[in-house]
Amino acid sequence: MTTTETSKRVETVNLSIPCASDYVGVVRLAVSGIATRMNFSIEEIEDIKIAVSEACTNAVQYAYDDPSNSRVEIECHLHPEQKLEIVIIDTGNGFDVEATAKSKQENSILSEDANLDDPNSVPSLGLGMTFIKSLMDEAEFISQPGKGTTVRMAKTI
Amino acid sequence: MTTTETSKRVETVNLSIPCASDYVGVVRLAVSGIATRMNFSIEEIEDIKIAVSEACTNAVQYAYDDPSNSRVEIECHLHPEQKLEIVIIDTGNGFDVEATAKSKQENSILSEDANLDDPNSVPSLGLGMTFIKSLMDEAEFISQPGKGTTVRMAKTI
Amino acid sequence: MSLDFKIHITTNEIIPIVHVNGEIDVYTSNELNQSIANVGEQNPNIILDLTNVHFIDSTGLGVIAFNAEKCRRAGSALCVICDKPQIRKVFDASGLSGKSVLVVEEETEAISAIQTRGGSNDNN
Amino acid sequence: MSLDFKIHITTNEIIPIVHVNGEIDVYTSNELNQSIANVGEQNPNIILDLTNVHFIDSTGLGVIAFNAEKCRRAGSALCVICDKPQIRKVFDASGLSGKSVLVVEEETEAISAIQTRGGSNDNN
Ligand SMILES: Nc1ncnc2c1ncn2[C@@H]1O[C@H](COP(=O)(O)OP(=O)(O)O)[C@@H](O)[C@H]1O
Ligand SMILES: Nc1ncnc2c1ncn2[C@@H]1O[C@H](COP(=O)(O)OP(=O)(O)O)[C@@H](O)[C@H]1O
Repeated sequence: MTTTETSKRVETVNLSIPCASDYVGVVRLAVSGIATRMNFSIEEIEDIKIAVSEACTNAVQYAYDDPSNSRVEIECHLHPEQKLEIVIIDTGNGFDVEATAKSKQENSILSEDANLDDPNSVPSLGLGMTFIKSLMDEAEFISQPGKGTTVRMAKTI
Repeated sequence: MTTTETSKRVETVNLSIPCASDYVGVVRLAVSGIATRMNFSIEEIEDIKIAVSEACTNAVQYAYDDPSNSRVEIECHLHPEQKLEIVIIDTGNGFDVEATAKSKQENSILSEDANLDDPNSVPSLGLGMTFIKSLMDEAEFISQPGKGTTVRMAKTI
Repeated sequence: MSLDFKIHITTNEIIPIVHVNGEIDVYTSNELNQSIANVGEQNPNIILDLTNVHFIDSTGLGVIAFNAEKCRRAGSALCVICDKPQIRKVFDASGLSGKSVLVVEEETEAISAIQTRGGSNDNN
Repeated sequence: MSLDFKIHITTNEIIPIVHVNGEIDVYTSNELNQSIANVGEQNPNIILDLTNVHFIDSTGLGVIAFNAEKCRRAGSALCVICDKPQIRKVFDASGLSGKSVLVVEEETEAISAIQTRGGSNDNN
């Protein structure tokens, strides 16, 4: 993990949280701790925190009809070539990744016909997946309807 | 987890780390995040961090002859009665809890005959288990020779 | 602790300022949305002070964009004070900074930006 | 970031000061031990500045106690500067504060404590 370690293997930290918004911040803290120890720069750590936050938020918001008994799994793989790979897994409804990528932002706040009347239901920006792709060096979305979604992302120092 | 949650159930966060000193700080960060969200006071959070650190450190230092392929599991159970229960589990050599409690500090730095000549081998203080017991409201050590050690601790707000 | 989240409201001249402390994410953004909505009931223009915010993601941006767009449609303005490069960067990456959301670095800038763009509260 | 760890050495008058930044635990205590050992080769007395340390556990205490006890046996002294109650509390709970380890709140106190207890470096 650091220069004092001679390990040339992938080391893994696993985290498993209830599928609830309360715990997304805990994941960010743990991941930022790992990234700090790997000696990522402050800017890189901020990028990683945002990307992880987006993926966990999506799992919390969209994966399950009833999230109350559901969980989100987070795997952090520390590669010896100073690459941090993070995998966020839910076993929820899944979604059509390609169709979503195409239609994104159509119902966004920023479109003129977005309905802003209900202050309790804020339309999303449709930026989550875009942020993950732009902030990380690698990003992959694998989703199967009824089986769940796996978001794999990685950044190298 | 907070007043906005109506859940009356135990919620669990699981963490699994390689058995290496690098990762003890990551566990502290994650646990302090959970404790902060539960609204523990700053002093209580410090106490919890120390207790968790002691248990993880013991697993890293003593549990395995060869820790390189070994892991430490950390379970955080958030009880609705504002109790945080933390369980640290290794599957290492185990030790005799009672005998150790009795003989503690015999080979400590503070004893007059402690050998301080080798700067690369600092004798331990024998304070880890004492700290866990004194800083947490509940502490339990379960160890089976050859099977491993489970340290269960809890603090209520 | 970085998971602490707090909001408090002050009023500078006639524009209320919503000061946020901590991280704006899926967990805290509801509270932020509620605070802005409450303030907005009394005042068309709003200043959002993110000086003490050290994390924001697209959920937080969504809440800010939602309220900024509501202000814009009503002919008023929401202005964000933000001096941290990493927070600023998120606004810029979203493409929001140019549109309904004004992002400035200081309170005085925020006041004059609102007075130019949103019109003063005196008009109501 | 709270996982950053740094050590730097300064010398006030004739007593070297080891300034530690970050968390002292099983991961970082080896580096601290090494730093103190290096400084100790040149100087019998050592001041350890923990003003910027926000976490310490029994592993960190062990390294400090080890070096303090070496100093004590050699007739010199190791003095810890620590103004944070939560760090101080750990020293007190360990029962070390009274024994080989001197714990004070300020650099001036540390210097006079060492000059009283450890004898000055001039004696060497
Ligand atoms: N883990 C997931 N499970 C189910 N659907 C998802 C998941 N992640 C993303 N989606 C779908 O993809 C859409 C786009 O997500 P994203 O780009 O993050 O934007 P936003 O979250 O702002 O809508 C979401 O609105 C949702 O329909
Ligand atoms: N997880 C563990 N696996 C094996 N042995 C352990 C474990 N935890 C503690 N021990 C044993 O108990 C002893 C006392 O531990 P502790 O009270 O933490 O003091 P210290 O770590 O300073 O020796 C250790 O020296 C070790 O022999």
